[in-house]
Amino acid sequence: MALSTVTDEFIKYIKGLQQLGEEWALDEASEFLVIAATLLDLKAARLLPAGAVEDEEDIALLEARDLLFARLLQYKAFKQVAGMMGDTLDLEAGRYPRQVALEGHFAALLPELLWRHTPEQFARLAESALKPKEAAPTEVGLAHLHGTPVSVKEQAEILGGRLRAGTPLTFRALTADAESTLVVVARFLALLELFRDKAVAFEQLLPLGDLTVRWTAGAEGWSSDHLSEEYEEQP
Amino acid sequence: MNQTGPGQAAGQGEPADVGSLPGGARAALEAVLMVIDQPATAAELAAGLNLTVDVVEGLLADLQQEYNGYTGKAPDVDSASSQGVTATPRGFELRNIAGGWRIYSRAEFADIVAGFVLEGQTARLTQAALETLAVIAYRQPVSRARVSAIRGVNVDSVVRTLTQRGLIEDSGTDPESGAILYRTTSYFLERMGIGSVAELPQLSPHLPGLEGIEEFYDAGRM
Amino acid sequence: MNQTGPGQAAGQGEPADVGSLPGGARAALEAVLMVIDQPATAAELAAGLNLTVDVVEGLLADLQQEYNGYTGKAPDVDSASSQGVTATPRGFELRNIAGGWRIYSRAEFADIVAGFVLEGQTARLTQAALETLAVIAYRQPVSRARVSAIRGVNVDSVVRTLTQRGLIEDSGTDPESGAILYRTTSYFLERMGIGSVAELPQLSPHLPGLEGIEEFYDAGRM
Repeated sequence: MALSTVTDEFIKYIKGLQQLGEEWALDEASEFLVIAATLLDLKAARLLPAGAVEDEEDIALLEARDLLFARLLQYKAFKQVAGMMGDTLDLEAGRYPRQVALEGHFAALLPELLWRHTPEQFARLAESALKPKEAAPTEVGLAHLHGTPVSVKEQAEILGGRLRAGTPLTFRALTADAESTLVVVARFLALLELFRDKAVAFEQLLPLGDLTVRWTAGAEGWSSDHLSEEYEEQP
Repeated sequence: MNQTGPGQAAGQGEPADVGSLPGGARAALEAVLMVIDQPATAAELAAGLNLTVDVVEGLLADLQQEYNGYTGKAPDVDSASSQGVTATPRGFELRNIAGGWRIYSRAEFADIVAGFVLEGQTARLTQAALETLAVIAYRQPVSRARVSAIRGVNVDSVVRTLTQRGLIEDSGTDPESGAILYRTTSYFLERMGIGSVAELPQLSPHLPGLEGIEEFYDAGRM
Repeated sequence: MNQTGPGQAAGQGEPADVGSLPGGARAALEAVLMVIDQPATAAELAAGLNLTVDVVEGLLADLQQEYNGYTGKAPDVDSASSQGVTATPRGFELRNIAGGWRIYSRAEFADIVAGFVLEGQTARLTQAALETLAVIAYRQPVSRARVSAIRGVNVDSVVRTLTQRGLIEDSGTDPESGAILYRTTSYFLERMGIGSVAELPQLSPHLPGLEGIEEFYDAGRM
């Protein structure tokens, strides 16, 4: 996009605000400067030979930042029009439409109603109308692409069962039977929870070496009921 | 505009001073008469406008005459000077029926109005109307908001059609929310060929009753 | 439907000649405006009155001005001579909203009228609902997932409420994702007092090309 177009429009907009005596014009202006600087930064980075930019990662970062700003700006714009719409709706709510019942002599002229429903048909109609509606899908379901949901709590119970015996086990051994990465992740999270509850201790002799897990809570000292609720909510 | 913003709408403490508004008390009275569905008595109008009944009765008589064309004066012209000037009547008239005042379309235009009303009218209820009627029949007395919640769409115009068709009627207001409650009429029973709503076929017991519906739907209400 | 006279629909032979009645076509139009319960287009009114759309549009504009007090003339006074005389406005106004004409009480009298009109009082929308409505209004037709992405929160229950309130509606499904798309309704236009979504205020001018952002979005979607 041409930056000058945006800038020109923006300066016009800011001038308009200042004429109206809007105090937040300065806020808007500084915010715009930040965004413009970011965009310029990115543009410059793309134009210059590779030497000027450290590496691809920098560009990716800049793009991520740009995207974030763009999103914030868009959200802000919608917030702003939402406020205007709210004011309009309030103002319009003060105008009441004339929507009175049809005068009796006109209502009497309406053609006789055709009615073909038996009470049974009518009841079926009521059943379908009263049945709670399933929430309509927002997207094509992706459920079939995933395995069944994995519960951290469940995995914690499995780990507890294996470790309670007393023998320390490595993380590798504890996840050897995991049927998917999701299960590995869940077991890892479960271990963190267990660690927090002081039910297990970790030992790692070398960086990136095997992680050994030892049960420290005693045979009956821990139950999965302690597990934090946050894992039970589906996102 | 005037001091009290229209956005503040209903339920504000101070009664507005109708005299200070553009068009004054006469225009305020017109505003009310134009949108009320049920005829209102002079006393009711006076209370709402914060005027005496005498003043309101005077204004009502003035407006009635003006709509009938007995005076062609603009509302702000001194009334004494132009009283009696005859102009053409308006297309509407202010009528006092059984003590209540309401604006109606002028009787002379009944043929034209009837034609307009009948244009596009069908003898059949739409699916939306049928479903709304079914919900009201099985969950009466019920408010429009509740029916909207069950059907998932706004049912205002459909409820008006059903009322106009004589299939449902107003059965008082909900003591809590103040919303108008609707029930089916005896004409509905007649059309269904049954003696009372108790004769409607039983629905599956698994369907949510009104209480269940409240829980099911109100969670998402704002 | 233009040529068929309203009288015929009512089952009478001759279409009524609106010009021959007291008050003429203007009063006949007023009479019809008194009984409509939803906005009527100039074409619908013209068909019902057996007049051309042009004539009806002229009459509507006249009435609108007259109700607003731009001319205090009586309907039969020669229009050229008194045009522009300013009188006080009437208590009601004629507005063209969402493509249709309808009579409303004037906003200045909101406080007074509200006391008489219980129904139709709608609760104000929450901030969340307003923002969701704004996104849908400017991006329609749009899926809930897209609105969620812009607002950064789940909008399912808010969308349900907006649908129940009749402000938005289902407009089919996205051919690619199968997601339901939403758009605003004509009731929304009515509540906003505008003729079409094109009349919505512009989004902030400093918003850099929204089209670009859409692309970003699709890339960054979950």
